[in-house]
Amino acid sequence: MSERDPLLRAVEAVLFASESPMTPAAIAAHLGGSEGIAQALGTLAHEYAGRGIVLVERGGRWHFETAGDLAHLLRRDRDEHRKLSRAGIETLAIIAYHEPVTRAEIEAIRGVQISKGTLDVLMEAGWVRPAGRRESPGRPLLFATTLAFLDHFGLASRRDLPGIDDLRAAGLLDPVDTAMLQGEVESAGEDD
Amino acid sequence: MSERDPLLRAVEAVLFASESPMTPAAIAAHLGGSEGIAQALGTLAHEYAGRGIVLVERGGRWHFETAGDLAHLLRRDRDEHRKLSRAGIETLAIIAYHEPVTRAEIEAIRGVQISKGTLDVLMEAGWVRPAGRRESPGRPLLFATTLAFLDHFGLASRRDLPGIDDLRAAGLLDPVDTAMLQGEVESAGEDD
Amino acid sequence: MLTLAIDGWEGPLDLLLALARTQKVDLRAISILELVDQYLAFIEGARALRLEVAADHLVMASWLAYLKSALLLPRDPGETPNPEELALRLTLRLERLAAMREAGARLMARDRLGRDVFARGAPEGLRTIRHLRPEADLFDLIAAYGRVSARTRPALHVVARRPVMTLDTALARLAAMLGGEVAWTRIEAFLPEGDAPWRRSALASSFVAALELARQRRIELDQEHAFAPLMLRGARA
Repeated sequence: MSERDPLLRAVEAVLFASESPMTPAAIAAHLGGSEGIAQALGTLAHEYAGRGIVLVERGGRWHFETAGDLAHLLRRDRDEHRKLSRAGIETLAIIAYHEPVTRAEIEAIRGVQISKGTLDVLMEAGWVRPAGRRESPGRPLLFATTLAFLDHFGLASRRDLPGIDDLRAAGLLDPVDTAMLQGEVESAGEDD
Repeated sequence: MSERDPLLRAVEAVLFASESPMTPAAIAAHLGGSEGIAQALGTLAHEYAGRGIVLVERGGRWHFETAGDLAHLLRRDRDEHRKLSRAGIETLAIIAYHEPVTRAEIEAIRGVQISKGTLDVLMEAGWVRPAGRRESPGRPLLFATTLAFLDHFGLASRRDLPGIDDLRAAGLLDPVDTAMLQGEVESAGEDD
Repeated sequence: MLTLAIDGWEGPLDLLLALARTQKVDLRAISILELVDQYLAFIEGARALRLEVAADHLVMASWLAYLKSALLLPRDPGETPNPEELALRLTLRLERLAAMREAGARLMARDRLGRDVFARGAPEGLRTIRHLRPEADLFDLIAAYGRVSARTRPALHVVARRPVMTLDTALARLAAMLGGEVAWTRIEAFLPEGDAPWRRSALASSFVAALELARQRRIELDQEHAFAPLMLRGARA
């Protein structure tokens, strides 16, 4: 390769060496200047498309990763994360599609109480975080997803969540009616 | 990017994800076949030459690394300006007026112990240097100021430092600052 | 009839959704009346087999029985919420649960970082090296030395000079001034002009001098009571 743009080389090198995804601002701080970085990221993403390594943006932060279609060559089964329970998967989906949500709202949607462990597992995985409190009676805690959630599931942003636009259009992501459920959930047993 | 050779993509991805350099045989084991791997490595090494990332071979094992001429980007230096602590400036003043002095002498003059960090900060700033050892029991280390110290404080030589009589005339020896003295008693023993 | 154990369900909504699926895939097209019957029959079946039926399933059963009767009986037009609306809300809840269940499955099936796609295995890492740049100027330096010196040098105590009238001076003054004086006069009248400290010293010295002169019988002293003015006059020859 002849004469390559020094900025492209520099952004490439920094992202490659970094142990975690980087915002353009973090890259700029490292290179001592922000000029042209956004453009360089776009150029690099385009250059790497189709290679074995691709440059992706997740929640405003960029990193290199292996191409998804090569998963069969790389998949590591031996140290797969603790398999998430059905309750865990549903709870994660409900938080991601409705965030921020309270625990009562999650329970209203699932029609059953969630065990303390379910949210703990999601928070321990780094996918869910407490996100303040709702200003309503009791000031219940709110939950939302994290940047690590976007990273892990390969989402550029929450707008990338599969089918989120259709679900919203169908009214299925409207505010949850918790009142109707009170009686049902009250005495419900544990779920996972 | 158009149709890229699947083998190039696979080798690229495997090397990228690997935690340590890989021999062609190890790559072949991962890909389920060794045909063309040596050639693919050569092609990739050629492709990446001149980029911010290069593919290199060391002792028969291959890995990606940041281009050597960009290594300086991986570390970023940042100056942090901070007012020198009271312990720091007092220690520096004592060294300047009495050099060469031992740490025990500095403490005797200050009337308060100094932490190791205090001398470290002064040496890191380039204002103080070790200046041999005193030929007395224990051969304690001596400290003195540097040329950089004279530069920074705008002194032609240490003789330019105002003498005790000058300080007294300037009111700098008046023990009138009772608030300050109280502070001294409270924090006695600790200094920065 | 489904033959799964009652405790295999994650709550009544989960069971209802499974029953609805046996009717139709499109949840909006299911028959609520039929669903109610399916659910009630399932619960009955479980009780007939003497299985433990969780309380929330029973609560749901009674709510569904109420809904069914409301849907079938002639309606009171003023009743709110009307049974059709309740049925619709139930359908929406089933739809939402189904949607979230499917969304969860789609999330899990994505290429996941650390399972399907991988970040670089051995990144060099980026380091930020901080250099401390302490700030201080010459004044800080010499002021600090002054402070240290002031704190630790042996203190030199100097007693300030104060204006004092010695006893000898007072004796001489008082003797001269009272030489021919025969009227009683307050001691203050014999003090010199001057500032307050000087006059205070003169008063003290003159008082002692007056006592000495009285002892020598050269003057007389008189005071009517404690703290009354001290009166002086020359002794009668």
